[in-house]
Amino acid sequence: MSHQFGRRDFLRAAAVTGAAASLALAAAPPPPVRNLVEMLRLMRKIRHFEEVLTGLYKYESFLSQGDIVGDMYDFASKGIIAGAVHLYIGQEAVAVGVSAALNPDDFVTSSHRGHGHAIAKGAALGPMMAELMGRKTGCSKGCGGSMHIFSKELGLLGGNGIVGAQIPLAIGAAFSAKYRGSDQVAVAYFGEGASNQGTFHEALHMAALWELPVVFVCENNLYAASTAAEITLAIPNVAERGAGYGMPGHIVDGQDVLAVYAAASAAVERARAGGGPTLLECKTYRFTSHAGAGRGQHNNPEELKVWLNRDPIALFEKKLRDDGVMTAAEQEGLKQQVLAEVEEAVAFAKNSPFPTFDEMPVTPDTDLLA
Amino acid sequence: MSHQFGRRDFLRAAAVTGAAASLALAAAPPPPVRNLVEMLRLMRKIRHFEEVLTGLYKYESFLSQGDIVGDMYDFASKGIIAGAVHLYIGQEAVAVGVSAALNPDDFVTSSHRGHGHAIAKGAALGPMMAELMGRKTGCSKGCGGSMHIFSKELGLLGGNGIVGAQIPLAIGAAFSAKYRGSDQVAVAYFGEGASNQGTFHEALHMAALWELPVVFVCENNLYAASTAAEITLAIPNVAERGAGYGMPGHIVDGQDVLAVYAAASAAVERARAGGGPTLLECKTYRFTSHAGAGRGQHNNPEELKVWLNRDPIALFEKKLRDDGVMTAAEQEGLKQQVLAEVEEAVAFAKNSPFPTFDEMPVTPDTDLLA
Amino acid sequence: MRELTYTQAISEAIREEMKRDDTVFQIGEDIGPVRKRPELWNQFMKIRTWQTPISESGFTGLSVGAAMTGLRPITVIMYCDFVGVCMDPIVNQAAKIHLMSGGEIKVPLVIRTPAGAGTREGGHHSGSLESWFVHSPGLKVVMPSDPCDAKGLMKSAIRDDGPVIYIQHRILHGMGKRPCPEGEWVVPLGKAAVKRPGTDITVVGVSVGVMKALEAAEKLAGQISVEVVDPRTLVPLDVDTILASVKKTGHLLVVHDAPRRGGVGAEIIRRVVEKGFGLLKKAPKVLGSVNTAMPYSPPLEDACLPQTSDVVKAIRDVLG
Amino acid sequence: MRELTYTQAISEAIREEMKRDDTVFQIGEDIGPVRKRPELWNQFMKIRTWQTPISESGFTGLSVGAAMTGLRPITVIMYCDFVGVCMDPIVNQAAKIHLMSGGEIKVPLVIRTPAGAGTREGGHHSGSLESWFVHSPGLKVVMPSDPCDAKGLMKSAIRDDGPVIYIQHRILHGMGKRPCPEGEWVVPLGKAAVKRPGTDITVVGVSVGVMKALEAAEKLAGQISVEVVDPRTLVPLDVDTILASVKKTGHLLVVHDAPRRGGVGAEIIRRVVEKGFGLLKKAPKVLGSVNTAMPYSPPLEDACLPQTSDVVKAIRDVLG
Ligand SMILES: Cc1ncc(C[n+]2csc(CCOP(=O)(O)OP(=O)(O)O)c2C)c(N)n1
Ligand SMILES: Cc1ncc(C[n+]2csc(CCOP(=O)(O)OP(=O)(O)O)c2C)c(N)n1
Ligand SMILES: [Mg+2]
Ligand SMILES: [Mg+2]
Repeated sequence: MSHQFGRRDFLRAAAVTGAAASLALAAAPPPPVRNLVEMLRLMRKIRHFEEVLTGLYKYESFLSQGDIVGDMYDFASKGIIAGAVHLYIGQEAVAVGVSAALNPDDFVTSSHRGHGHAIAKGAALGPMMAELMGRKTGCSKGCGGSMHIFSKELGLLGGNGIVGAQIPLAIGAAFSAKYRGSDQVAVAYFGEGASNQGTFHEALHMAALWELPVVFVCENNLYAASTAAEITLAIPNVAERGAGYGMPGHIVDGQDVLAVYAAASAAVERARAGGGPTLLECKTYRFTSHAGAGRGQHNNPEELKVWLNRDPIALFEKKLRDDGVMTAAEQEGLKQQVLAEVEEAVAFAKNSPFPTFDEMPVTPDTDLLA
Repeated sequence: MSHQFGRRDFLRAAAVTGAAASLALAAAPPPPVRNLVEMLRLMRKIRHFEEVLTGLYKYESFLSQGDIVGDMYDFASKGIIAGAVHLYIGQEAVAVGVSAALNPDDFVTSSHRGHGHAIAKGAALGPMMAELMGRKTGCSKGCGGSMHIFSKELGLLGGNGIVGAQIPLAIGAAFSAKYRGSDQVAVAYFGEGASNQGTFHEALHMAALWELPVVFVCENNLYAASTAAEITLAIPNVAERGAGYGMPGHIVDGQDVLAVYAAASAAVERARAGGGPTLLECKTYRFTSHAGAGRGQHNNPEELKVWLNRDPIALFEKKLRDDGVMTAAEQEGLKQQVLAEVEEAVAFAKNSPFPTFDEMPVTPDTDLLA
Repeated sequence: MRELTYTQAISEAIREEMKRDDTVFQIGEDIGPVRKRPELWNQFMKIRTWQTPISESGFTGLSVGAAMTGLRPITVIMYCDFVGVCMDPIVNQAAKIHLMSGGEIKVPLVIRTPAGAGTREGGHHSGSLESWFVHSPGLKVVMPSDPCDAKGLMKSAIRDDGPVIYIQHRILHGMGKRPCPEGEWVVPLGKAAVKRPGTDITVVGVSVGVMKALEAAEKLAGQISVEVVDPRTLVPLDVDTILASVKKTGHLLVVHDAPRRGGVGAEIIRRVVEKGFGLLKKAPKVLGSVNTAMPYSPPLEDACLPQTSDVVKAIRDVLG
Repeated sequence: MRELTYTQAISEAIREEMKRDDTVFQIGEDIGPVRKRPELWNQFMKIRTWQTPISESGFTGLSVGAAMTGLRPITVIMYCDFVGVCMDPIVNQAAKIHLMSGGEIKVPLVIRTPAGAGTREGGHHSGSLESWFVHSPGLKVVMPSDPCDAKGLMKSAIRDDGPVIYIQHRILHGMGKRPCPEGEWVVPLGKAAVKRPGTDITVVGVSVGVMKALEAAEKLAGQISVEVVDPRTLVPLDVDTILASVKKTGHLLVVHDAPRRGGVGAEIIRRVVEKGFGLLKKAPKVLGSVNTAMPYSPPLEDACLPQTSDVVKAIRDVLG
């Protein structure tokens, strides 16, 4: 019964090992060395892209003005990056591990917390940074913003501002692939909070019913905004919900990029082979606050300390050093390369013009000004 | 995997015995003789109420005019009962078995197929028949119709024209009972088709999370309109979905009123005692067509023949005779009493005036005519 | 000309477009004759029609994802009222993705939904919600009033590269056979039609409102010369044709099934008044249903819905 | 008078009503400081605030069921745009049950939702959807434009026996402290307020539109005398106060954040034209946002949303 669970159960449920995952799934061959280094590079790209943009976002909140009864999620930015920006820092292993198992033409639908999903799928930093600054050179010409990163050629079907809405979109892309007879696979990224949305239920069920080539990647970072999963999930593991749709559900260590890669490869291959969908629950953690580019206060500082010990980048770098794949010096070099790339992206964005109203990509016949 | 299921699995899944149910649940003490007779009376009330109203509904369909591509669910009635009327005939054991486990002040939310749920909870036939004829004396003053039977004093929170919408309403009534510190329990009736709606997922989950006093009664009659459950359910038993919410799910023989009663009593008592919600899947069958007061063609005539052998009324009458509770003559007498009651209800309705526009129960300040 | 019913015309358009374009398919509840589980996908693929679970937000979202990736879905919402459970994929996803993707991604999707009251189905099966969609930028809104337009507008809707809401009124399903061209017959989006010429008053009918306006015009023939204009599509709205008519008649009445309050009638009046205030000799009016949920009882439903006799009366009111 | 911010005023009203009536509670996402699982229900019960899973249609439906059975829920939808996932429990359940039950069952429910653009949050977090609700019979619609009305209207909304949609504009959250009466302070539903008297033109502002209208009026002070009318509630609409103003000024402009097409501005013009056609010296106009999804880029969002300078321009346009 639900009331028997406590925070400990949730933390224990979250403290799975990569072994569990590989146990649960046919082990995939480890990626070749080049890919291992590229995976680290992608993780660093995500991390530094977001660390740098944080400095460009001047957080302001009205929260103190109201109180718990009347407060809403109010904040703004007076920086050159505005609006609501949700950071992926701490979860990099998930997007990178999953993307390493995907083909360039596979599809991805993402959430409000989508920078990492986009970068891992290959999105260029310049246009992304430009989008966050609302520039004409942004990947959506400035019309999307942080929550709406699209790229047709990379199969990025967008972040989404509506929690759970991206899940049906992904089964639609999978439906399309199966209909067209292509071997493309679709991935839906969403949080544990989104697994309580009706769209999760409807989409997972239809995907199983029609054996669509889709992988559902639930990033359980233990929080939905400032709400702890333990008070909004009646069961400790979202993966258990797969059974209700006749779909396999697996728990994966979301801090271990190779464990994620192993689980994702098995699920993606299964989907590509016509075996139908899989639900992967990646246990992970958000190192910053929910929104406001990480500038709000964190939900639980003590808990954070524990999780910082499982920083996915530190863990992966150590493994690569232990396995003799890279030296500390090489890793520092890679970090510097990435930092330089991010600075370039910032410069590119800052030097880009803002779009004008007439440049907005609206369809002519929707009587814009009527 | 989903594709391994076939029709046989669904029929097998449907062919459970009362034993299975009592096995799954702490057996409840059988109801006293008086109640047994009252249960039979209620089953007959539902059956004859609907058999008689069918004669007052003149079915007309445009379906033949279009074709499978353009057709919609089109029909009308030229009789004194109009609109969309969905019959409960064949499923009587479910509503009666469940209601026998409820207190008068317990709550019920129902579906488009709600006559049986209302009658079993105690709704008077006259005002119900008057409602179906759109009369001023109808339980909703003619403003509701077949799909919207309400009774505040009986705790009937309405049928519903929106599949799945009644499930959250029921957890709201359960929430209210728990909040007010009353010992009321709420029941949500819905079909297997509704179990694919997002509201099912969201409502069952919150009920489990907050241990609300509610019982979810899924009437799996193997069809959603003309769509066979086997092509729209990825798993053969809806009951299996309870696990995804940390909620017990049980399969019940929906043609055996005592099996339903046993399962419902256990679930209701558990809810009343603060043990939280239960999902009951009652395997049953619709003896008539989906809508149009049973006048459309039936989905599957061969299948129907098989199920008619498990007519819940015939089964129960035989048991009552075998157990020496009633004689065939007494049962015939009861049937005649009920038929007379239904005729009275028809007469009452026919002699009732139609409501006038000015009698519509609208709130004065919503500028009706603005 | 060969005659078809309203639904036959829609079927023909869909069949012809399916032949013409492999990416066109239909998805929704209770459509298609599939009964057996084995080979589910192949059975659907054969008829290009997917019979779904009762999961509107799921399969509408699925349709959006399919439209984003190369297909042209026709998504059926069985009754207009049911969009209450799936507005998000329509207005937040389908309608906004084109702009939010910087114009990179198109969503060629048709949402087809029967609507309207008059069938005694009560509060949950009588809705006409076109004004919700008219107020949701990024959507086109189509409401054919006869088999001829039903076919031609369905073809345009399917071929359009953006999301189109195609609302078919249930009463029109039963209107009987009417002339309808065979084969290629396309009615462009954004072109109104004068369905009956007249000189004294312009009556703009929306969907079944056209039928009622024509009946009223017939009743008044000889006394009042009524011009009946059918916008056919509400987005884009061909306001010029309406203005041209008002220029001639100096009087305007809009007739629709939806509640008056906040209905498209108000929007049409805004557009006309904005550009043609000087053309109006008298106050324009909207005749819509009473601002209430639709009651089941036949006399109450009739009292709440505009009847042909109400149109006649409203025409006299406007002319004063 | 003591001053409060807009959200403080809302908080105070809710707290006072919770004290006054045991059946009042609040439910929604991410509200309330509850962190630990044990005794979940009791933690919520103590603060009369339920922090829900992300399940809008589920907890909104729950709220309707609770309202039908003796409670008075205040249901929070975090952003107005999210109602796309839960329109059904609002418009098909809460709004219609009173009629469908023959008047037997009341649904005293407040849906509280922050809305509006201007915060650079992009296409999914900028909506103002009041006209969907205005077009849904059975609902009342409240849009306070300052802390004083925010408190008084919240109290009326909570005490009302039917469903009330309470839309609070995010920009107003940041407007700073304003006078707001302490204790019992009730603003009745259906009474407009003249927020600034004038003689040349009537500007009806909706929500943040009032703020912009007042700023414009100030800019034009000395040249044009602008009367700013705040309907405060759109259903019921106090059209008489608007008509009285138009009678005086002969000119009408409506200002709102929502897209012009199918916005409440059109409805207000319909109402005024219907009863006061003769009072208008010039064509009335609506100033709303451009008919597009809201773009993120600050200069684009500013170009799509009515600014104070646009109100000034529109006032001059109407006066010609
Ligand atoms: C339909 C909807 N409801 C609520 C929100 C507000 N919201 C944005 S993010 C968020 C939390 C999401 O939690 P989760 O799914 O776990 O993703 P995470 O933020 O943890 O990555 C909420 C409630 C929304 N954007 N959409
Ligand atoms: C949201 C919604 N979608 C679709 C419908 C149309 N519809 C009415 S009944 C029905 C089938 C319901 O099947 P099930 O839940 O199994 O109940 P049953 O009719 O078998 O009792 C459908 C699709 C509806 N009323 N509401
Ligand atoms: Mg989370
Ligand atoms: Mg069924």
